[in-house]
Order: sequence, then C-alpha cells, then structure tokens
Amino acid sequence: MTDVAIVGVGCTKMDEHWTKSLRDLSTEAGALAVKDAGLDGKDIQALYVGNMSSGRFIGQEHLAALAADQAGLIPIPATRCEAACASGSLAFRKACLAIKSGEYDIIMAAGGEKMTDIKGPEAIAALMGAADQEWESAIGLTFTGLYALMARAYMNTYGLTRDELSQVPIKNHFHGLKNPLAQFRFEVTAEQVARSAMIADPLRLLDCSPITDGAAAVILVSDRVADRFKNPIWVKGSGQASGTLALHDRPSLTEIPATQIAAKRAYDQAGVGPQDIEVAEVHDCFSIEEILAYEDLGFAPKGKGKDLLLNKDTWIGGRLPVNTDGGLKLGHPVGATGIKQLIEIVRQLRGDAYNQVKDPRIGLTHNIGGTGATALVHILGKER
Amino acid sequence: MTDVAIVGVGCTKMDEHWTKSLRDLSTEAGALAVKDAGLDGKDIQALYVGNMSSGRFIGQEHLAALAADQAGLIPIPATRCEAACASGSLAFRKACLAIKSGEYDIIMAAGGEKMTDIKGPEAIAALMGAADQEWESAIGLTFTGLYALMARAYMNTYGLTRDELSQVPIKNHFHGLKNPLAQFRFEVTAEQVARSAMIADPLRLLDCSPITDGAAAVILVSDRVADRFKNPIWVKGSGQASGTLALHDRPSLTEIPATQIAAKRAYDQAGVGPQDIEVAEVHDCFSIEEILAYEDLGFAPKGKGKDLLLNKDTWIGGRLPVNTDGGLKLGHPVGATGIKQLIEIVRQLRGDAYNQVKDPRIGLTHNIGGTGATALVHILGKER
Amino acid sequence: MESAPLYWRLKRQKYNLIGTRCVTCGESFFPPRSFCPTCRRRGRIEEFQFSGKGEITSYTIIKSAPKGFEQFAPYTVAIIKLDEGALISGQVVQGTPATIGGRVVPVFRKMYEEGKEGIIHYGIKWQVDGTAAEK
Amino acid sequence: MESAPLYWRLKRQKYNLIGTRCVTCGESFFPPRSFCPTCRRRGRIEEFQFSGKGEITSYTIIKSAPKGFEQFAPYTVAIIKLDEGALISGQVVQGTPATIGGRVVPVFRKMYEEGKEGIIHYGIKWQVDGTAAEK
Ligand SMILES: [Zn+2]
Ligand SMILES: [Zn+2]
Repeated sequence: MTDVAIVGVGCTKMDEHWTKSLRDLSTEAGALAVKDAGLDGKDIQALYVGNMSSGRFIGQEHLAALAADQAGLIPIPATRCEAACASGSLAFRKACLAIKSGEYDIIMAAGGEKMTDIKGPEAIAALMGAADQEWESAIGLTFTGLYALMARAYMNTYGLTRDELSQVPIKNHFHGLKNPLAQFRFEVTAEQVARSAMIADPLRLLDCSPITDGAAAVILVSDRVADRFKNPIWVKGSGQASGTLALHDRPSLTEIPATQIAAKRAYDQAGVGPQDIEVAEVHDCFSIEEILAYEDLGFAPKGKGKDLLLNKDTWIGGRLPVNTDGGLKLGHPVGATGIKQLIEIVRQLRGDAYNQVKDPRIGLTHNIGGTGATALVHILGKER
Repeated sequence: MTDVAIVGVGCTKMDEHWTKSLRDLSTEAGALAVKDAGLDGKDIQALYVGNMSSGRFIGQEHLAALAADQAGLIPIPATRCEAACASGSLAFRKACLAIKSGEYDIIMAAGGEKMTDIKGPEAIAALMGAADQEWESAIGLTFTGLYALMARAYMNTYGLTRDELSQVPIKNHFHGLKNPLAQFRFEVTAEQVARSAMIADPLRLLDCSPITDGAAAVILVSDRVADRFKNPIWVKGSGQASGTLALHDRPSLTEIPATQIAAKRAYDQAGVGPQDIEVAEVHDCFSIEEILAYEDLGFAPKGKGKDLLLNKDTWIGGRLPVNTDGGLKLGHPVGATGIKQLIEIVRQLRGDAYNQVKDPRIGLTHNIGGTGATALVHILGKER
Repeated sequence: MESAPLYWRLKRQKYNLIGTRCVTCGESFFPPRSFCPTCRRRGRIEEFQFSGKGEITSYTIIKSAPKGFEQFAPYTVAIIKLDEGALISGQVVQGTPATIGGRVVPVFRKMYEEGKEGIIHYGIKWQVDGTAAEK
Repeated sequence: MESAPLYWRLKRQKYNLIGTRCVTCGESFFPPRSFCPTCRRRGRIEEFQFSGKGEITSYTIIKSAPKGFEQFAPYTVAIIKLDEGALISGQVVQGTPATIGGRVVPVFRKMYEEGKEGIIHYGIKWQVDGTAAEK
C-alpha cells in the first residue's frame, strides 16, 4: 500500500479580494505551494480542485481546467470535486486515492472560492445550494438558520448558555490574532458576541463565518518520491461519509453521524484514537458546530463539548489546541477551507505555524459540507 | 495493479422530464444499474456522481450526497466530479482510481443533469460556464458559436462541405432509431439538415445536441470480486488531459490536443491502437466535433475524417461503427453523457445493445468538456 | 425560491401534505421518497396522506434572508415532527410564538412572490395550535 | 454577461487592450496572463499594449443568443489573431462582412445593457479595416 505525504503548502490571504479573480487567487496559491515544495510546475502530474459553487458565484464551471490553464499546467489531468463546504477536503482525499492507485507520484490539490462578486442575499441563496433546495431553501431557510436550529436544540437539551457558546468565537478570534492570512484580526469579548447582530436566532454575527474570497493549495507525493523532500508530513488516515442532505431527515439535531463515521474510518486507518490527537482544525462554520465536532470526533462525551472550552483544553497552550489559525471565523472561502485546514496542521507538524503548538506529532482536520451531508476527517502525522 | 470491470449499467430515457426531478432520475438510473449487476444497494461502497451545473440548472449543489441520500446509500462516501460536459467520464475515471487504490471493491459511478427547469437563454448561458466566462461568455459567445468557429475554420482549411458535415446527424439519427432511450427517434435527410434553423452560422439546429434531462449509472468492481459477476467488461485504458479553457488560446481551431493526449494515454495503457477499436462512442455535441474526434483519436488522418462517413466505415455494419446509440444528438444531459457512452460500449461488448455490432471485443469512449479543455478517453474490452 | 417547474412539480404534494409510505417496513416519508432507504428494492412505496399536525423540535427566527425572502424577514422556521412520524422544515406563521415541544397545525398561506409583479406562490405553513395568527 | 465586479475588474484591460508579455521568452498574452505557461516561475510578466489590429481566423453569426444578449442577435463573433501575436474572441460590428483572413481594427462600442433600465456596458469590438459600419 502506497503512503502519501504533503510536501508543500500555499495559501492566499482570506479576504474580500475586489481586485482579484478566482483565476488570480488559485494561481497565487498554487505557485506558493510549488515553491514551498521546492518543485517546478512541470513536476506536477495531476491537479485536483475543490470548489463549491463557482457556477453561481462567478458564472464559471469547469474550474479545474481553468486553474490548470492559468497556472501553465496544461495538459495534465484536472479534476474538480464538489461537496459544498467540504469540497477542499474532498479534492484532497481524491488526490490521495489517485496517488495510492499508482498512477501518479506528485499531485497538487487545491481549493478556492470567489464569493464577493455577487450581492449578500444572492450569496446566501447560493450557499443554500449545499442544503435541500426543494424542501429547505424553498421555505426561506438559510445556512445560519439551519445551524441555529441545531444550536437551539443543543442548548435546550444540554443546557449550553449563550456565554458558553461564545467561547468558540472568543477562542478562535484570539488564535487568529497571530495569523497574517486571516480576514479579521481582532479579539472579541462575550459581551461583543452577545450584542452582535442577530442573524438567525439564536446565532449572531460573531457566531458566523464570513463571506470570503481565497484559495489554498498543497502538494502531495507518494512514498516512492517522498525522500526527495525535506519535512514530509504523512497522511495517516482519511475518512469520508455521507448523511441526509436535509437536516430534518436526521433523527437528532445535536450530532452529525457523517462526522462520527468519517472519524472512525480515519482513526482506524491511522491506528490512533481521539486521545492521540495533539492539534486539530475543526469545521466551525458557526460556533455551535465546533462544539458538535468535539463530541462527534470523540474529543468529549456527548453534551460535554463545552468543557473543552471552559477548561481551556482547546486553546493554544491546552492539551488539544483547536483551530489555532483562527478557524473559519477568520475566513471561509468554502471550496478552499478544507485545504486551508490541512495547511495549518502541516505547518503545526512541521513546526512553522504562525501560532505554534509545542512539538505536536499527530493532528486532525475535520471538514463538513452543508449541515453534515458530507464529512471528511484526515489525520496527519510527523512520522510515516 | 488492480484491474477494474463494469458489471452493471442503468440509464433513464433521454427526455424533457417535466414530471421528474434530478433526484428521481438519478435514483432510477442507480436502481437499474444495481439490479443489472445482480446486487443490492447495501453492496455499494462508494458513489461518484458527474454533474456539470446543477447549481445553475436547479439551484442545488452537493449533488452526490443528495443522490446517495435519495438512493438509500447513506453513509457511504459520495463524490461529485465536474468537468463540464465531460463530468460523467470524469466521475467514472475517479471511481476507477479509487478501486485501484485498494480502498474499495464495488463502486457506483453515475452522471445526471436536469436542464429543462430553466428557460432556453438561461440554459445557453449556464452551459457557457464550461467556457471562459471572462473572455468568451462576456462577449455573447454560445457553445454552438464556439463549435461554429471550429466548423468554419475546418471547412475552410479542409474543404468540408455542408452536405458532408450533414452525414454526422444523418448517421446518428439513423443509429438512434433503434434506441428506445433516445430523446428523438426519426431519420433526417441532408436537405432537412441544410434547411433546419441556423443557430450559429454555419451550424444548424440538426447539427446540435438537444437540451435534455437524464441520468445514467454503472457499477464498477475490482478484479478481486469480478468473478462473482456474469459478463464483466474490463476497463483496459483510461486517459485524461486538459487544454486551455478558451478556444482562442489554442494555436489551431481544427484539432483538440487534449483528446489526442488522453487517447494516447488510454491506448498505451490498454496496449492497443486506433486500428484495434471495433466500436466507439465519440463526443458529437455538434456535428463538427465527431469529425474532429475521428482525427484526434487516430481513426483517420488529419483532414480525412469525413471519409469514414462517406465510406460508411462509421455506420452500423461498417468497420468501426461510431455512436451506435445515436450519440449526443439523441440526448445530451451533460453530466450523464460520459456514463451513457460507457453504457453503450458495455452493451456492445456484452452483446445486448439495441443496435448491436457483430461481436466486438474492444470499444472506446471519448468525452470532452467545453471546447476541449477537458478530454477523457476510455477503452473497454471483453477480455481482462 | 423555487423555479416554476419545481414549484409545479411538487405543488400537489406540498399543498396537500401528500408524502409516501413504505408498505414493507411501515416507515412514512415527508418529504416524499420514491425509494425506501431501509428496504431498498424490497420496499413498496405508496402515497400517504399526512395530517400536518405535529410538534416543534427546534426553531429559529431568520433575520438575514436569502434572495427572494428579504421582504418577509424576520420570519420563523421550525423543524416539525409530524404525528405520523416524519420530520419536515416549515415556516411558522407570524404572531404565534414557537416553543420546543409546542403543538402545531398546518395552514395555507402565501409563501413568496416571484419578482416585483410576479406570481404569488402559496404553500403550507404551520400555526401554533389553539392560537389565531395572521391570515 | 458579466457581474459588475468582474466588469470593473477587467475594464481597464478590456477597454484599452492592455495585455501582458513575458520578458523572459517574449510571448505576449491577450487576454492577459499573470503567469507565463512556458517559463513558469522564471517568467517575468509585464503589461503590454496591444494595437488591436489583426486578422480574422474564423467567425460565426450567433442567431440563438444567451440570456442578456437576446436583443442583439444576430451578431458576429470572430477569433482575431492580433498583430502582436495573441488570439482573442471578439464581436465584429454590424454592417461589415467578416471573412477568414480579413483585416480588422478595434472600435469602442456598446456591448450590452444590464437589465431593462440598467447600466450600459461598453467595450471593444472589431471592424473590418477600411469599412464604415454602425456607430
Ligand atoms: Zn421500507
Ligand atoms: Zn515566458
């Protein structure tokens, strides 16, 4: 069985990039990753691109071929993968499988989204393409609304308070202070979160990830060539699972089964458990989801996710720092997000993160699409 | 190296399905394929779905998870692949790589598109998402227009006449007469083609594939389990390549380099050449493209593609029948097309095609996205 | 918002709360499913009339609305566990406060308008049982 | 049609036929590229002014138009090989017949209107050299 390692990373700033198109952003991220790996573009054998909705955001499909074209990578195979907000991780996982198939040794997996070319209500509608168009979008639900339904159910069942929930944005904004690529770099207080605009009750503005433009890319290689690179970070486990598209089709609103199943696969493949993870990036598109992720990933028992925040376990300096780059609150260009998460864990394991955890050896990324109709979990390790 | 075989196929009628949604169509095609393979849905380990632009056609992304959900396949991994009109073949190829990786033994690869929920001019604009939005769509180009640019250049360079070009729809409509799944089942004459409405000069209505709803699915298995199935058809070669997104960025308008490169890879992998192909499905989105494909695939020397039509070589009964199911003229639900092509070749090799070629042993499919920014070529064989 | 073809395709089911039921295992589906996820090919699907009565399992008040719904915000959306067993997302009519566990009944209401002088789309919303709210 | 941000982002380049050129290998790009596909990281990209003069390599007359362009059909679109070496798709102004090999020069024209009473977008079209066509 072939092993896969990540040997180069590149990421644009997360921002409202008025002067840059998606082709500019993806070329920038790709060039940074190729350079970081010490390669030349001609060494790349295939390209995988995660993108959710370029058709609606910029009127452009066929995005992987466009990215290959603009980056001078033609004629290599270029594949776009889509699973809403999990598109980046999906592209990464498909790139891993392509290397394991034996057909390639060096692949670029990238993700990007250009979300600010259309107006706010149009972007909200486009993002609802990740949910059930016939039965959720059609009655006026929004993504914040769907997570608000989960948040209220969770608060009602497990007694989570507003101020406890606010610990998620407070921690992640604090972590993001050190990240030069973050869209926002300021601290927030519980009072600021509680007073920020209501978007979908009970979720407020500071519970939400912003509308962001950005792109990110990594270079993956097989074990056959990995020794040519300094500091390869190994893909120890990769799990993917699906759930119902509509939130209302699930028996419980306070857990995401696809995360649980994807995590089990990834842990089994890596031969580790939740207790072995030393740094993690989890999908905090809305504050509540970080707490659900703690529980679905096995970091905390059901209903006890908040303890990791209150005990500072998931803060930098704690036993399992989570979202050390600021998480999605600091920018969520949906197709890029999964790759951006992997980049943070690679940097943490290499030891060159902006907000470095002390010498971690095993890290995890968790990326979901929609309200959890797709979940991907990856486990990376410093050793093969 | 793992070998991959196709053991089940299923396809809806190509039609304007006013009463059916994409979820209905994909479930129908998937159930047919599972039944054809003699399997139960619970045997499927992963799902790959090709779809070009469901975001714009029906406001729905995250389509693979939706398809898994509706087909009762949750929680298996579900992956959407997109490369415009080549999305179906792309999903198929990624499913092959996933089996070769060793992680799966039984996968469903499907494709679907629901194109008739929006109005004609909106559909024309949505399809232009396959081309360069910034520099082609922005000046009012259409897909027919892009192929018209190729057609005029080819006619000018190689002396192809209107009536010679018309041999493509004449042949394919004749082939499609026997196909109960075809959107249209009538013969056309050279006079009818020449008098049909001008869409983008010199291409006329009968040169164009229609706007279609439809879905198609195949079941792929590894050689580890293939002997459990009767009549497996083997994937002997698979090639994928990219070209510039914009037509104007290519040095020649009368050939598609991505097809040539993808074909070479597929031939090399299969250990065969163009002379060994006994039946083929090529991407005849517009009449001119079938002639370009003959040349790019090596079936005819440059400029001589029309001879295969005039000599009846590519008609049923000829030495290399092409588009025996009627081709894309008989329905082109873009995301489904690549899978539909594979199904026709599987049926030809199994011996249960509607328009059966006498005992072919090796067949080929050719599927492109846009004007050839993506090309995929697959070679299937009766023997492993 | 829905495209016109989608609206017309699902109108009968959405207007009349017609779902489906798998005769083989007895599970009922609203939104209707054409395929039983449990029984798969052995499942036998038939139409099933829901009463629309049920109980709120969670709710939210949407302040920031998507395109097409801006003029209705704020509005309440809930997940309702129907008495016959399925769960569905639906709008709760204005003027009646939603609560988790609260009983609701279906009412026929305007959903949204298409464009400025466009077609008015009607559909089912839910009303807290025993209250009188906006028509 | 283009979104407003895309229109504004590329306005300067599209209005003025400003492309790019790789100093390393000498290749010129219009549409502009920010990355030389030949030289890649060794490439050095700078702005390059195209004259817009060139030759038609192929053309079509669009009868069935996409959304936003319906009222202009039929209109002619050509691929033009610019004298400085790059190829570009462009509209040929009405009233001058396109031919393969025909020489063209750029002119500034209305491209389309956004919505009914919307913003008028201008841009470059091409005119057959030596002819006088619509303004
Ligand atoms: Zn059942
Ligand atoms: Zn250069």
